[in-house]
Amino acid sequence: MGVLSLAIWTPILFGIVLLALGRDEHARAVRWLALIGAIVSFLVTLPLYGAFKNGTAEMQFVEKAPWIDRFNVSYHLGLDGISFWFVLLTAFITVVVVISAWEVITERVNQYMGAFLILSGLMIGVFCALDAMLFYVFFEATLIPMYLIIGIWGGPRKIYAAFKFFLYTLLGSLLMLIALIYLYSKSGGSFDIATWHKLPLAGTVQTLLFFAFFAAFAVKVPMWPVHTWLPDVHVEAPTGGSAVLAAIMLKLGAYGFLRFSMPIAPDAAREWAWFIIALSIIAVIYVGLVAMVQKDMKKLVAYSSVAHMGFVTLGFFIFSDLGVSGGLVQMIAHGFVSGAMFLCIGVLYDRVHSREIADYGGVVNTMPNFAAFALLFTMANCGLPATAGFVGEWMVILGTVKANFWLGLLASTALVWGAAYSLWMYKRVYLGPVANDHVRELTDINAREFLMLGLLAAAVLVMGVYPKPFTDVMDASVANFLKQVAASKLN
Amino acid sequence: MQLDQYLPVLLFILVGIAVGVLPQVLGYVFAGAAGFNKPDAAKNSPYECGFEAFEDARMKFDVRYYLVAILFILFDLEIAFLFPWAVALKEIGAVGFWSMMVFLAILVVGFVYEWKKGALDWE
Amino acid sequence: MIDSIYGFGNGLIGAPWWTAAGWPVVWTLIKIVLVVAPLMGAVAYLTLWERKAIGFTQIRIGPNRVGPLGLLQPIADAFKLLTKEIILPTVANKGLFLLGPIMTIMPALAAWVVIPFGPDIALANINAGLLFIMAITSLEVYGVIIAGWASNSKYAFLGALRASAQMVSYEIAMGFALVVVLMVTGSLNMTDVVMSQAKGYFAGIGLTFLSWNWLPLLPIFVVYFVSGLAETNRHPFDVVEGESEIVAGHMIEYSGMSFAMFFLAEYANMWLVSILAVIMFLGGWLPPIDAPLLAWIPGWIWLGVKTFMVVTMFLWVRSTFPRYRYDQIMRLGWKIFIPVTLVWLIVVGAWMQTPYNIWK
Amino acid sequence: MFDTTSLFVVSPEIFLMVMACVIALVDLGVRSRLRTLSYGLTLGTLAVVAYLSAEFAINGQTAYAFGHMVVSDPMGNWLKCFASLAMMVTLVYGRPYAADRDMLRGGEMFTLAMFALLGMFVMISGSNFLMIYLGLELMTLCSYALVALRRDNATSTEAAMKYFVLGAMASGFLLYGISMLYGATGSLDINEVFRVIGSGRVRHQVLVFGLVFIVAGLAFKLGAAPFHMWIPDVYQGAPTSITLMIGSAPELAAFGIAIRLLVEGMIPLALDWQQMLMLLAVASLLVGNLAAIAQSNLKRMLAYSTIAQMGFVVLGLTAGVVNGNTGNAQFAYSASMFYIITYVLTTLGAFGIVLLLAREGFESEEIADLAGLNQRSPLYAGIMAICMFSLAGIPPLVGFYAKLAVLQALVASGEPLYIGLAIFAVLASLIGAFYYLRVVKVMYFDSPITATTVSAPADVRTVLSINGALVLILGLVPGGLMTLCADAIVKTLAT
Amino acid sequence: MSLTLGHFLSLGAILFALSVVGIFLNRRNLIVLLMAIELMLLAVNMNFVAFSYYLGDMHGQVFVFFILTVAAAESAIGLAILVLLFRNKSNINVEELNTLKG
Repeated sequence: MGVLSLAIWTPILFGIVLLALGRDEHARAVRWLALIGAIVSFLVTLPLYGAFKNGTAEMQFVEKAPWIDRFNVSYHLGLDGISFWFVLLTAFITVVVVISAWEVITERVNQYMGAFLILSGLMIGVFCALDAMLFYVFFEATLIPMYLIIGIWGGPRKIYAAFKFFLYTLLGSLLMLIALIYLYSKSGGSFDIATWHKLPLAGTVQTLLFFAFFAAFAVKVPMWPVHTWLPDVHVEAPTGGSAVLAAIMLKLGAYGFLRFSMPIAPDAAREWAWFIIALSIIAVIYVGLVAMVQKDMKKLVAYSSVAHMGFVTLGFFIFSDLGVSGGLVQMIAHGFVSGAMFLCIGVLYDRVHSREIADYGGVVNTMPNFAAFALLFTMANCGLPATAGFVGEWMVILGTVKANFWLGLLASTALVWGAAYSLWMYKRVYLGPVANDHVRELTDINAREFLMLGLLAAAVLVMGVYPKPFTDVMDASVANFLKQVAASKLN
Repeated sequence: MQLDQYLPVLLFILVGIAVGVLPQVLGYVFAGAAGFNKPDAAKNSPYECGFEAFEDARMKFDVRYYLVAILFILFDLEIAFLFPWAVALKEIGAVGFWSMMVFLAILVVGFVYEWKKGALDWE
Repeated sequence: MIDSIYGFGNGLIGAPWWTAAGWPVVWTLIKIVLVVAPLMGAVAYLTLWERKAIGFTQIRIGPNRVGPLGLLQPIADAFKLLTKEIILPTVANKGLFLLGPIMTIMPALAAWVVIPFGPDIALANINAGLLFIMAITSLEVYGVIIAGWASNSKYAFLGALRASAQMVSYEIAMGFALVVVLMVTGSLNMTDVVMSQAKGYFAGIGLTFLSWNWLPLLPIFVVYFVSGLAETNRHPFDVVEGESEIVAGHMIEYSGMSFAMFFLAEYANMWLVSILAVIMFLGGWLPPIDAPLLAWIPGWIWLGVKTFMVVTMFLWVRSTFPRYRYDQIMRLGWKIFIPVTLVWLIVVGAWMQTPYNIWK
Repeated sequence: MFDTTSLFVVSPEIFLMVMACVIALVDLGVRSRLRTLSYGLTLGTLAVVAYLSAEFAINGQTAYAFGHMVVSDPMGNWLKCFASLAMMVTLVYGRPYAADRDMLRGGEMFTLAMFALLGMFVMISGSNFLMIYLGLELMTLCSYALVALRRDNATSTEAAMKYFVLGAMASGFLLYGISMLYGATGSLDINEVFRVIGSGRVRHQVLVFGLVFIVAGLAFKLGAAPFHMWIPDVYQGAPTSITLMIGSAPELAAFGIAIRLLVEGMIPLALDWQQMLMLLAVASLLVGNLAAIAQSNLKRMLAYSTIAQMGFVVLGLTAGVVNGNTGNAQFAYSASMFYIITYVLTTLGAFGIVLLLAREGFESEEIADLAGLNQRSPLYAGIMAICMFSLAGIPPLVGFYAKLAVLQALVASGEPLYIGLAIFAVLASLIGAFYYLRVVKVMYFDSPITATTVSAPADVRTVLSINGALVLILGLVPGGLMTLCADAIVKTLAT
Repeated sequence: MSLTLGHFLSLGAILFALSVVGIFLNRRNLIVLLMAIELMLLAVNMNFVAFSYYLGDMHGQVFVFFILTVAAAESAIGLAILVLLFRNKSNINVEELNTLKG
């Protein structure tokens, strides 16, 4: 069993054990077991970093075994520079999420923890899968735990949110399924992604495939105008759910663009790049504006996620080294930052049970430590230098400017919007005099929350200050990727 | 096919019906001629032991009558199957004989079953 | 002689439709009348013979006022019934009420079409004679049910239910009995049934009556005879019209000629069952012993004599047995006759597989 | 003419029949409320029969018996094996339910179930229209009686009546079609019919005329729209244990005769019947999915879901012959076979839960009755959720691969029409996902309306757990079953 | 005029159509429904016998034999269900079979 298999199945196994044995009567043990599971799963992924060879675009840690003979589907795993960081990110976020739920979740603890661990394993699977069917299975399977997480532990309109989440994303992925099956037939009976990358395809076919994949991934990313599910879901999801959703699940979509849409249908991708770029720009600017008028903190962060993901897709579709790497870095950074933002909101929500910005004010007075963390994350969210948020956005903007100055200019305005809504929210929530009794009675974060936010803060800072390890890993793969998309596959 | 042989059959059935109809008509005519035909409401109305009927005559009846009817259908069908077999028994030999024995064995199982279930019990 | 009559009739009208269709129909009708008329007479005088026979068993004289030895009694009865009012109960279903007697008498008569009165004497020598008998006599039940239902009276209704249940129950035993006869005959043709009884070891040595089916199929013969009693609702199975319980069963609301139809049917059926018994088990028109003198007597006389004997047994049974209870009737039919016939069917079938098969 | 190998070929059927008779008689002496003796005997018999069928299936030989009246081939034997297993599971789930509702007063449930299974066997084995018809009738007649087993219940007798009328009419349609085919080809033997049709000597219109009726009859039996009217009423009205019985194993048999009649007998007419099946499939997907959304009764919802799922099965059958080329046939038919087998497996689990939750005097038929099942029993809620997600076609559950296989068969044809159908099917299953999710929602998100704990006899609990686990495990490793179906179809069609 | 296969088939088709119409249009009495079903089978029998005769093939008639049997068994069960229904609902109107719908 390879490292990747371990990375995938360790959390799933822990999750199943939790589901099978856990009872609310011994919630304490359940929590510890979940934490151990998450940490072990994270530790399992660490050797990857040491063993990963930079400078090659080859798939590494490859595992291949026949799975479904009938369809020539194989259990084919591997990592390259594009997917590498997401495995670690996922495992890391899972640890944080488990910690975040420590005291908050009191009912059906085992199911909550189990769902997250299984979800973690499935998401790692998505990033590792080199077989399209395996990818699809993991991709879709993530819906089940997420659906349950939102539906069981969510807010007042959780059911609406859960259904919306499930059906929106399912619709997209079902169309993708048809595309996968079509490619399978076209390639003479193979679900191997690498084979597909080399498969020559006619122009119209490429376009159709491109949009079939687009349907799946754009919803997941989410791109404007199919982003509407995200704010609803974020608002209703429990803190951990929001964090995982923003930090990792959105990346599944963007990752799909890199793995499927662009290399498989490069001609169509180039042909329709203007379309994606247009949508991305709209997402960045328009959604940024929308975020500004939100009254609900979670909604605000959700919209900011849409805007940030707009940067990612923008970066991808300018077809340059800077753009793609920038998009990737932005994804990772956003993983830390948005996760952290949602956890911060969670911290407040656990105490006041409100997410309305208007219900707060002057939190800094009662929760100084927490406010410091929040400030850091807010800064990162608006892309201030020396934080993780800065690197990716800056790379994307640079790349865009290189490609087209005016486009770059438009994109860079996003920094302004980002700063505006993030800082304004920070001001309204944390600064100023104590607004009301609720805030007055707030207690500062305890050790657990400190640990959780501290971990994320460290990550944000490290990535902001020293992004080289991140980009080093990517370079070769990104270069190879660009070569692939540059070549025409028309036959 | 000897369809011409069936002409008498048809005619005989018609005659049978005629024999059923004619005397009744005749009886009506004769009774009328003899002056005995004097129906009146009281005579033609139903009665039970001298009283007006208490309830509709088409009442619920014992389910066993129904059961007998169903069992009859089934057994009569078995007989329908036995007919061609019986006619051809001399030609079909041992295989034919044993096939029907299997059939009858199943029939007997059903028979024993309904017997033990009490479907054949009255009182 | 017959041929010349046929030829005469055929030439009566010199038109093609007459020779093609008209005359054969008329000719057949004439033959039918030749069957039905004596049958009606036989039915009428069976009623008298019944009363006389019962009288004898009970050491009394029976009818003796109308005509010498009461011989005109049936005619008087007929005349009386003919002039009686036919009552149509107000609550009855008129059409069905009138249909009931017709449906009762029709099968009782129509079955006669396939009865062979001699080697070549049958109205219709069809190859499915026994099947036809089975089919047409099954219709008898409809007459009973229609009559009982249409009367819209509780007695009639209950009587009809009892009658139909009883008739269908015994029809199964009777059907099995027929199957056994078929097995040994190998043909559904009534003439073949008789002819098959004319061969065998005993027939070879002249003792034809021992080759008849009654001997090897004795249990079946008994079952058939008793089932015949039940089928015709005769004593001791006459709970259907048991006068002390439900007055006259399904016939209660009938009067006059409509009522007479039921009686005609019952007695015609007695004759029918008897003649069938004779044909299937008692060698039909065959003389009992292969002797020149006996062979000289025409077959139809033998048939008539045997039938008369069987029908007299009906009367004999009536005058000696008390009435069965209904549950006893059903028990006899289902729990005794069916197993018995089934077993004998298997025995005969197995017998026929052995070298000792006597029906080759 | 007669040889004992014939008897060997039908040995599972013979054993089943003998045991059905024996159990009918043995049961007469059983007095216990749960009829444990009859139950044990029945299960034992079914296990032996399933084993025998599997043995034959693995052996893989196609054998004809009784002068081509019956055939024993891998597809048929596997279907028989799964049908027996499905029947076993049904009886395990249904027994406590039936006992509570006084349906075990006699052992009729077991005997009738076995005879129904025998009917299915004959249907599946039939290589002659007559055998197929007789098997079909044996099965349906037993089913009618089973549906009416709760004698005092107005709903179930009404369901039985509807089932009877429509079922009998379906048989009539099928028969009429068969009679036309017989007249056109002069034979009742399926292989002979195939030869005659293939020779092209017969007028096409006559064949198509007969074909219409056969397809209609089959659609009735499969429950494909617009011949689906009976399914919702019967599923809802019948006692749940019987609903399961008519909703599981018979589907396999119906699939079996669909293959026998349409593929083995009439593949030269594939272009004609494929068009009809396409319409049926589209209608089923639409009607089933849309109507299911509106249901509040769980059994009724599952009935409509059955209709929708049958749409997929039928869809698989349409893709066998493309442009006169049968290269796709094995994929298409094995996809359908895989679909129907996994569907039955999943349905068993879903109804197993419904049966489990029903108590004496309480039916647990409404979706709302499942409220908060997760709090009451996480295990059963989990099994139900697995089944629902599987029916919705979410990986990694087995239902996904079933859909995948069918879609693959469609897309592999390369025809725009089929790809269009695939897209339609996918959209329809999206609608389907909605109502399956609703069940999960009720179980997990709503709070329980009753605090009663869910308890089940050990046998039910074990089998149900295995059932749920299988839905998941077959989802993780579907390869074996897929290969099995493909092999069976290939070997069967090769002859 | 001589009888041809067409005549028999037409008769069969007419009977079949009648029975289908009877099943779908009958809204009053279930017994009529059962009779329509029987009629349907008889129509099929008509077809089989006619084909069998004109093809000179016995199988059709054998089939008829079995259909008759099955028809009898079917009506037995149908009537049994009818009786149950009547006991439970006290009427056998087709229109009142409406407990189940949706």
